[in-house]
Formats: sequence, structure tokens, C-alpha cells
Amino acid sequence: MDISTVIAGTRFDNPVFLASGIVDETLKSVERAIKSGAGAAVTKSIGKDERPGYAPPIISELPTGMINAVGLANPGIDDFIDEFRTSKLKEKIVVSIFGKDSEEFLELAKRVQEVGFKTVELNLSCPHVKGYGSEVGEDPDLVEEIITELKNKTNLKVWAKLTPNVTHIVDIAKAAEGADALVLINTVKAIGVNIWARKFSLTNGIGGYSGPGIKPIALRAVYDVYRETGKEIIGVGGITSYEDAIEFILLGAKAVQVGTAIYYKDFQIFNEISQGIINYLEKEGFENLQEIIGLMVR
Amino acid sequence: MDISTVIAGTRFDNPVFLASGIVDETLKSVERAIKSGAGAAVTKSIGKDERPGYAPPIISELPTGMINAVGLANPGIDDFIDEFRTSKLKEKIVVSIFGKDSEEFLELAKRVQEVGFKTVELNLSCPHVKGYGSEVGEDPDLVEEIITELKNKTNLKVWAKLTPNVTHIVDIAKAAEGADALVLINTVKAIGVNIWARKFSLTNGIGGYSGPGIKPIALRAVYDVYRETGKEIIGVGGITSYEDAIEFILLGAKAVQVGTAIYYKDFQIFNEISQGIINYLEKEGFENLQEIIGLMVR
Amino acid sequence: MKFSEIASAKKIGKDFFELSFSIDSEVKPGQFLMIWVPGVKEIPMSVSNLKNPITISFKAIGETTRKLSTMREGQRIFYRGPYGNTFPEPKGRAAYVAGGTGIASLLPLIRIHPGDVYYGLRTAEDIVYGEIVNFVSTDDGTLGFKGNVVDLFIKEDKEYDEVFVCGPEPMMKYFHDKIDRRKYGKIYYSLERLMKCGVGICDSCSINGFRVCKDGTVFEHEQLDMMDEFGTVRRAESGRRIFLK
Amino acid sequence: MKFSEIASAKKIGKDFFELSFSIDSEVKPGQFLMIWVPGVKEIPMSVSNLKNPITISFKAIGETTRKLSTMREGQRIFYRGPYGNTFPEPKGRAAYVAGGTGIASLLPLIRIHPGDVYYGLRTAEDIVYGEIVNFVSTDDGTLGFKGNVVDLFIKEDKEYDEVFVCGPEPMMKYFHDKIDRRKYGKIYYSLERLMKCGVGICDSCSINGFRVCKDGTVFEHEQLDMMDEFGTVRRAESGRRIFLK
Ligand SMILES: Cc1cc2nc3c(=O)[nH]c(=O)nc-3n(C[C@H](O)[C@H](O)[C@H](O)COP(=O)(O)OP(=O)(O)OC[C@H]3O[C@@H](n4cnc5c(N)ncnc54)[C@H](O)[C@@H]3O)c2cc1C
Ligand SMILES: Cc1cc2nc3c(=O)[nH]c(=O)nc-3n(C[C@H](O)[C@H](O)[C@H](O)COP(=O)(O)OP(=O)(O)OC[C@H]3O[C@@H](n4cnc5c(N)ncnc54)[C@H](O)[C@@H]3O)c2cc1C
Ligand SMILES: Cc1cc2nc3c(=O)[nH]c(=O)nc-3n(C[C@H](O)[C@H](O)[C@H](O)COP(=O)(O)O)c2cc1C
Ligand SMILES: Cc1cc2nc3c(=O)[nH]c(=O)nc-3n(C[C@H](O)[C@H](O)[C@H](O)COP(=O)(O)O)c2cc1C
Ligand code: FES
Ligand code: FES
Repeated sequence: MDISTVIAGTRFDNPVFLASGIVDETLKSVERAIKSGAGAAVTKSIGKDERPGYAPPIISELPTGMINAVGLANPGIDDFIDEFRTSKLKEKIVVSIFGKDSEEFLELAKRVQEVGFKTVELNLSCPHVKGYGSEVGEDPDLVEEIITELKNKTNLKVWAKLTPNVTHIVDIAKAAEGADALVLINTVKAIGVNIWARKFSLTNGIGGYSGPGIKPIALRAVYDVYRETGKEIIGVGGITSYEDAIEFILLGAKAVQVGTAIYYKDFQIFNEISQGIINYLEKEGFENLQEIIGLMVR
Repeated sequence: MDISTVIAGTRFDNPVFLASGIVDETLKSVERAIKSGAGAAVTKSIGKDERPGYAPPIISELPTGMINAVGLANPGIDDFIDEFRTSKLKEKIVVSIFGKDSEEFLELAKRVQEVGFKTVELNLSCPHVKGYGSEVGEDPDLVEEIITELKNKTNLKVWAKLTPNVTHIVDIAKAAEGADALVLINTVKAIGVNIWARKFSLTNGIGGYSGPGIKPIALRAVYDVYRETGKEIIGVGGITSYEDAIEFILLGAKAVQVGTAIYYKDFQIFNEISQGIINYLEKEGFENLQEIIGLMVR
Repeated sequence: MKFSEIASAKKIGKDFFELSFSIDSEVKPGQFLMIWVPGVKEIPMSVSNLKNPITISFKAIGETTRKLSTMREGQRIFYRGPYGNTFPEPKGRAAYVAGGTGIASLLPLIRIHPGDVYYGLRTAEDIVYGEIVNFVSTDDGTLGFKGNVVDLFIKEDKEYDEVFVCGPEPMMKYFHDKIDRRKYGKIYYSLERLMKCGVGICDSCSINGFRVCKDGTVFEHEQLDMMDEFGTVRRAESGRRIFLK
Repeated sequence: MKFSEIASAKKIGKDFFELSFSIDSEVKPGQFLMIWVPGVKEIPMSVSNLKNPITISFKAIGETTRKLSTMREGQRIFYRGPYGNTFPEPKGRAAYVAGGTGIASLLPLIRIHPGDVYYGLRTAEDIVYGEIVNFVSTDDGTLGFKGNVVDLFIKEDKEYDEVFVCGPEPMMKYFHDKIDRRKYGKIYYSLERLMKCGVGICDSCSINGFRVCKDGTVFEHEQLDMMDEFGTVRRAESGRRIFLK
């Protein structure tokens, strides 16, 4: 059964990718995800300068998922490049970058391109760091400018990862029209409270909500954006099983990313989902993955 | 232990209310909630004209909550008034109304006031009906106009129920400054998919997500709005236990509403939460509910 | 929402059908499922045979039931539940009083604990499950007693320890108001109302604050005494009251 | 995040403390908890006594551990876990080789299956759990062997079926590289790295793609053979590599 998928002209063996920020700070972990069956792996988001991130607790487990405020911890682009340049799996590694404006994004993208990566994912959506992520990604003009700049001045494929924390995600998606693909969604702004300590569960207070609890929200984003823009979409948010993945695919996602599920099922999640998709396609009488992409919307 | 709470000058015996839209279409059910221990009960949202709502399935159960698209089914204000006018519990019944503009809201509010109700809740937030709810409530100017109109032309206490499906809920909260209290939050826009039928789980496709899965989102809304506006707030979204209720109260909510939890725990939820709050206050050495309202934000 | 494959599909009478399929939870007498026909609607259906493959028995009266009636072995049927409370198991002489499709909800109990079965129909050709029926009435007199099943029951004038009633609400109301309460031990009614959610949150099935889907469907005679909306007020899909008679 | 009330708080050595509290899950030898001190930080801590009330044993070295050291009986302690894999139970002659606070993670095993305990310290006054230690070394020679515990272990030159090692990574690296592998059956190391999440998703504790918190903390000698970052590259909080030596 052929479950390969083509995103912006690039073919991936299977449509189950590792999401940015989950076991992907170090090269060896990223490669481990790929060797464990991920069709591609997105790195932790990298910025210009080193950031230690927030003090732990940086995650808080919930009955319905998890909230995190890692705080864009990253070694800075120099050390990142130094560590990742040696990889032989560059075709399957997508580098996530974050910046405060088009200049920063462009600078980062060029560095990434220089050492041979083919695709960047733009973090326009991290909800818990001032001046970055969703603060950039909720501004359609800025989104458009960043993408135009990167498409004009690099040869990279550009995936734009959008935030659900906006009134009309379709407006942002339209601003991101120039991107090769859209990644939907990043975490949902949220808070956890510990009533016995009477403190926030996370050091940073505000965090990003991920896991099963955000799946219905992510599905809505994928559906609305696919229906309204027809763009190539990678679905992410709360996927922990092949059934979840297929829900996204039926609504138009050409691939999915898996983050928090690593916490529930570890690296085997990739093969588990791929195998599940194969079984589903067989059982339901489809010839290949293509047949069900966007089936419920077309 | 005193767990009474005062909202916009009105005293309620306890801070656990029934949320709009859950077993509150008929007068006798609303009264049952109050007799079961709810400090107050908000009716299903009522509009000018009768609406049958969407065809079932109107709800879909999820592991993390529920999505619904009831479609603002309601008998219309005439039949509503006719049924509810006789109630002896009017002080504890808050009438939820929805309209497409300030004129409709005003007309409804006047009818409600005429028969002796003291408080209306404005549905500025239902996410699944065109032209109503969140389509009104995401427009700050319209929100402000509606509230100004009602405050100028009626003597009702006005609670404004806001939608989380916006980029900056604080902006909407500021537009709603004229309201006596803010109710945060209504359901989150969402979709459910059935991969075995390859159809949406709900007849309407798009629905509103409620239950435990939205609690972290609701907490964030309450915290942001309380911190930025200091308004009187009623917290709602995913509350199924006294611990949940206390999380909202610590972040500034003077009361909470309970909806989907009726599905999990039925009418006993009201007394269960009230009793849990009493035990908590005793155990933690507080004198009354007031002491913990907003404790983590002050 | 779960699904199962239809194990058998039968026509058992005029416009009357049975579908059997296996489900993954235990069902008790009187409980119902919400059956979803994708693209059409979701509707409540009593379980008329509790053991896997369980059975639903229905009359094709509208779009959903008509679509269900065309379904065949091997096709998928979507459901959730079982929901609702249950009939208690009878201990003594039992009577079962059914009108129309109401027979479906009584069938499991009739099989567990046989008793006198009274069945009211509009006309002879509506008969189903004839083999278990002891007393039959038709509105037009084409089969059995001419008249309604309540009058038939009263005419037979037997004594029972437990009576179980299920049918259209007007028939149950008539039964409730007409019979001589003292002649019987316990009397249970399984009510049917417009249902949207099936799980007690939408309030569309409520009678005097009792949700038929959740507090019922089974109510005792004395509970109905206190429900002034029983048989007098039903609700439109909007929740608007429709006053009967 | 759970919490418990502190059952006892003891100072057991210079800057060294024990806190005991009951937790609601079983802990296995080598596992750790994430301990949260509200307003300060969340840090990993080995469980040094597995039976309720379980114990953590720690040195006050920074803000969190210092705050923990001021906590008293009856106060709330917040934790999650236990996390990490576990030491297998030894079957033959066992040696335990600890450096500094590394003793904490070995204590449960030492109690279950006594063996030779080698303990390396900086100086005499750092000694804790002296009653269970067989061979001690100090960097300054104020107690026992002068030098590090690895050299002490090699000097003693005994044969063991199982060796368990826990201490600072440089010490474990030195042990790993220096000892004559063929003299021992299995050798297990419990690693310590900067941990943020404790559950395998943040990657901050990873060595060559192995997460100390989730794939470890316990690794076998041969696994470490393949980790070229072990003892040579550690990670800053940012994930930046810090090359050792
Ligand atoms: C708890 C419960 C158990 C039920 N069990 C069974 C069963 O075992 N077998 C069975 O055949 N039916 C049963 N019903 C009734 C069944 O749910 C309806 O027949 C069904 O909803 C009709 O759907 P439809 O789309 O086919 O018809 P629609 O197109 O929705 O309706 C066709 C016509 O029937 C009327 N109608 C629909 N439902 C009802 C109702 N409940 N009462 C009065 N009039 C109605 C409509 O107003 C319309 O005029 C049960 C109902 C309930 C509440
Ligand atoms: C799995 C595991 C189990 C542990 N078990 C124990 C235990 O049982 N007993 C115990 O005392 N400690 C243990 N530790 C170490 C303990 O977590 C640290 O001492 C603690 O994080 C220090 O926190 P702090 O806020 O007090 O110090 P900080 O203020 O964070 O740090 C003080 C100084 O110590 C350094 N430091 C902190 N942590 C480490 C580390 N892991 N390695 C090297 N240097 C470090 C810092 O860089 C800084 O210079 C364990 C660590 C791990 C990973
Ligand atoms: C611990 C953690 C760290 C994350 N870090 C990043 C990040 O650096 N950049 C980014 O774009 N998304 C980040 N995310 C968001 C995820 O990539 C993903 O969009 C989100 O978690 C929803 O998917 P999930 O439910 O499968 O986890 C992070 C998520 C988690 C849980
Ligand atoms: C079935 C259902 C119907 C609802 N109908 C309304 C409504 O008519 N008006 C309204 O303001 N909110 C309505 N809501 C939203 C709830 O009042 C509440 O804001 C939301 O469900 C979150 O709270 P919960 O998680 O406790 O259910 C409805 C929610 C549900 C589940
Ligand atoms: S059908 Fe919704 S409450 Fe009964
Ligand atoms: S501490 Fe996060 S992966 Fe180990």
C-alpha cells in the first residue's frame, strides 16, 4: 500500500512526521525519530541567539493533554548549524525557525539553506514568548512579508506554521498564501493552576496546550483553511492514533505531525500510525493515501 | 462556611450556576437545577423567533469533552415568556438571549424585564449559527453598542458571555466594559469526524467544544480578562469538580457555571461542587469564599 | 459513536423491519440506542432483543427509518448507547400492554418473564410478533377487539402484580387515567418523546423536569401522577409547547 | 502534579538532607521523581528509600535544594513520577560505586541486595550513610583512600557479577573507560543530566539520542560504548553543546 505523500513537490515515504519541539533539540534524537519511522522530522524552533528557555516546570500533564512553556529554549543558529550540518538525513529534516521580523527569519533561513537543508518551517505560532511566535503570526501583514521575503531570497520550501489563537485563521492562511505548505496548528494558549500550591502549574504561567484536547480545534482549522484556500496542509494537534491521523487527512491534510503523543506512546507512534493508515486503506478499499486526502471536502 | 457570592450587587447563596443550553429549555428543568443546588441557572438562549435547531446528531461525545451544534433551537420569545413568566424563582433564573443586532437584543431584554426577571445573559458567543453568537461577539463595536443600549434602556443586570474564538479576548472584554459581569467562556469552535462513515460527527459539521478539554483555555481567558480589566467574572468551561471551580475562582471568577458536567455527573454536580468548595476553604484555613476570589492575581 | 456490521436484516410486517447487529456493551430491558444514519439523522430506537447480535425493530415512518429499512447484511450501522433506565424484572403475574412500535421495548421482558401480552394496532395488516400476543385490538376491528388496547385491557379485567406499558403517549395517558389503579401491583410506562441528545443535556425530551432519555424512559405510575405535562403538552423541535387536545 | 505531606525532615550530613513522604505509586530501584518547589523550580530527585514514606536524599547546592532543605514535617511537597527505567535486581556478588549524591539512587538496591559499597567524596566531612559503606575515598585524603573512587575500586581489584555505578558524569566516564571490563558480569550506570520535562519529550537530557529520563536513567556498560557524547558533551539549558575537557 502506497502511503507516500508529496508536499510542495517533495515526496515523503509516509505522512507521519515529528512535530517541532518534541525530542528534537539534538540531532541524534531527530535522526532517531526518522529511523523509528517518521516520514520527516521538524527540529525544535531555532532563533538567532541562544535562549535558555523558562525554568522548570515547563510542562504540566492534564487529563486531556499537556500544557508547556518551554520558552523557545534553543542553542542559537550557530551552534545548531554546527551540530546539524553533518546529518546525512537532511532531506527528511525540516528546520523550524523563529524570528521577530522578516529580517531575522531571512537570516536564519539563509544559514539553514547554506548547509544543505531543503525545507524550513516558520514558527509563526508559539503562544508563550513575547515578541515571537503567535505575536508575529497573528499579524497578516507581517506573515505575508516574511514569507514573500523567504520565497524571493532563498530556494527553500517554506512551511508556515500557524496559530489557532486568532479570530479567523483563514485570514492568516490567506496572508500565508505564498508559503509552499501550511502547518496547522500550533498549541492553544492556556493556563494550568495548582490549587494546593495556589500557583500556576508552569513557571511561565501562560503555556501552550497540546495533545488530545486540542484535536477538535485543529480539525476545524484544517477544514476551514483547506476549504477556503485549497492550500497544501500538514495537520497537527492531538494526534495519538491512526484514526486521528485519518480524520485530518479526510479534511485535507497531506500529512500529519505528531508531538505530545510521543509522551503517551514514544517513538513507536510513527510506525503504529503508518501501519494503521495502511490497514484502514486496505479495509476500506482504497488504492493509496492520495484517494482519501480531502475526501470529505472535495 | 459562607460561600455566597455577590455579582453586580446581586447575592447568590453559592457560586455554582447552571450554564446556558444544558437542560434548561423547559422551566421545570431550570427549576430542578436550582432545587438541586445551583446558585443560579441560566436558560437556554432565546431569540425573537422560533428555531427548530439542527437535526440530530447535535452532540458528539469525545474522550476530552463534547462538541455540540444544537443550532440555537428555541421556542421564540413569545412562547418562552408564556412558559417562564409563572416561575417563583425568577431571582435565580438568568435569561440568556441572542440577537443579530442591538435592536433585537433590546427587544428581547425588554420582554424579559417586563415579566420580572432581573438579569439577562447576552449570548455573544455561540460558534455555530450564522449571523448570531460569536459572529456578533467578535466585533467589539457591536458588542459595545448592544451593551450600551441595554444598560441605557432597561434596568436589567447584564452579563455578557464572550467567545474564546478571538485573537484578543481582552479587547472584546474592554468593549463589554459596560456590562455588569462577563461570562467566560462559550464553547470553542471545533469539528468532529467519523472516519468509518467519512462524515462529520454533527449534522452541522462545525460545532462548539465543551467539557474538560476546554478548561485550560477558559482559565487563560478568565486570567487575562481579570488581570487586564478587573471586571466581575463568571467562569465557565470544562468544570466538572470542585477543584476545577476553585482554579477559576483563584484566577478571579466570582462564580462558575457548569454545563457539560451534567452529562458526567447529573444534577448532583451542584451540591458536589459547593460542598467541595466548603471543604477546601476549611482545610486550607480560609474564612469564606471571598478570600480566595482572584487570590492568585491580586 | 460506535459501529457494527448488520448481521441480519428482515422485513417482519407491513413497513416493519428488524435489524440485528452485535454491540460491545450489555443492554438491559427497556434501554435504547441512538442510531445514526450518516447523511440523514440520528434517532432513538429500543433494543428488542438484548443478546448479541441485538435487534432493533422499527416501522418505516420517516426518512431515517425508511433509510434503515433499506439496509442489508454486512452494511455498517452506527450507534451510541445503550441509554436510559430499565424495567425492573417482574416477580409475579405480568401484563404487557403495547401500542404500535411500543412492542419493541417490551419484547426483551416478555421473553425473560412471560405474561399476558396486549397489543393494540390500527388495522390487521399491522400485526407483528403475533405469536407472542395474547390479546389484540385494532382500531378498525379487522383483528381481535375493535377499539383501543386500553379498553381491551380493561374489558379483560384480569389482576396483575406488574403491568408494563409502552406505546404512543396519548395511549399511555389514556391507560394511566382510565384503569383502576388498585387492581394492579406496580405499573411501569416506557415513554417516548422527541429526543435530540439522548443523554440528558438538551432538555428536548423533558416532561415536568424529568428527562425521558435519562430519568426514564421507564417511569412508575405514581411518578406520572405528578407530571401535569404527561399527555397534555408535547414539545416541538424548538422546545415550543404544543398543547394536546 | 501530586502532593504529599512531609512525614519527616532530617539533616544527615554537611548540607545533606533527607525528606520522607508517602506517595501513591510504587517506585522501583533507580527511579526518580520530579520535585516541584512552587515559586522556585522543579528538579529531578532519586528515591533513596522505596517504601512509604519514601525518602529523597539530597545535597543543598542551589536554590531549589536549599529551599527543600528548609522544609519541615507537615509541609506540602509536590511531585510527579516516578519516572525512568530501573536497575535490575542483582543475582550474584554486587558492587555499588557511588560518587557524591549518586549514593541516593543506589541505596534501595544496596538495602535489597547487600554488596560492597564504594563511596567517593571530596572530603571527610561530606560523609553520609557511613554505616553501609565498605570502601571510601576522598579527593583530599581526609577519609579512606586518597583519590577518586574509581581508582579505589580498581585498586581493590575484586570480582563482581554485577556492578552499579552512580555519580557525576565525569566520574562515570572515567569508570567506564578505566576498568577492566572482562572482570565483571554486568555493569549498570545511572546517569544524571540536566532535566526539564522528565518524561522524554524536551530532549534536554539526551545523549546520542538516548533520553536519560526515559530510556534511562539506567544504561548498561555496552550501551555507553556507543554514546560518543557520554562524558564528552553536555548540554546547556538552551541545548547548546558544551564540550568537556
Ligand atoms: C426512547 C425511544 C425509543 C424508540 N424506539 C422505537 C422502536 O423501537 N421502534 C420504532 O419504530 N420507533 C421507535 N421510536 C420512535 C423513533 O425514534 C421514530 O420513529 C423516529 O425518530 C422516526 O425517525 P424518521 O426520521 O424515520 O421519521 P421523521 O421523518 O423524523 O418523522 C416522521 C413522522 O413521525 C413523527 N414522529 C417522529 N418521531 C416521533 C415520536 N417519537 N413520536 C411521535 N411522532 C413521531 C414525525 O413528527 C413525523 O410526522 C422510539 C422513540 C424513542 C424516543
Ligand atoms: C535523575 C536525577 C536524579 C537526581 N537525584 C538526586 C538526588 O537523589 N540527590 C541530589 O542531591 N541530587 C540529585 N540530582 C541532582 C539534582 O537534580 C540537582 O542537584 C538539582 O537540580 C539542583 O537544583 P538547585 O535548584 O538546588 O540547584 P541550581 O541552582 O539549579 O544549581 C546549582 C549548581 O549546581 C549545578 N547543577 C545543577 N544540577 C546539576 C546536575 N544535574 N549536574 C551537574 N551540575 C548541576 C548547576 O549548574 C549550578 O551550578 C539528580 C539529578 C538527576 C538528573
Ligand atoms: C513540549 C513542546 C514543545 C514545543 N515546541 C515547539 C516549538 O519549538 N516550535 C513549534 O513550532 N511548535 C512547538 N510545539 C508545538 C507542537 O509542534 C505542536 O504544534 C503542538 O504540540 C500540537 O501537536 P500535538 O498535540 O501532537 O503535540 C511544542 C509542543 C510541545 C508539547
Ligand atoms: C449542548 C450545549 C448547548 C449549549 N447551548 C448554549 C446556548 O444556547 N447559549 C449559550 O450561551 N451557551 C450554550 N452552550 C455553552 C455552555 O453554556 C458553556 O459555555 C460551554 O458548554 C462550556 O462549559 P462546559 O464545559 O461546562 O459545558 C451550550 C453548550 C452545550 C454543551
Ligand atoms: S434527549 Fe436530550 S435531554 Fe433527553
Ligand atoms: S528531561 Fe525532557 S527528555 Fe529528558
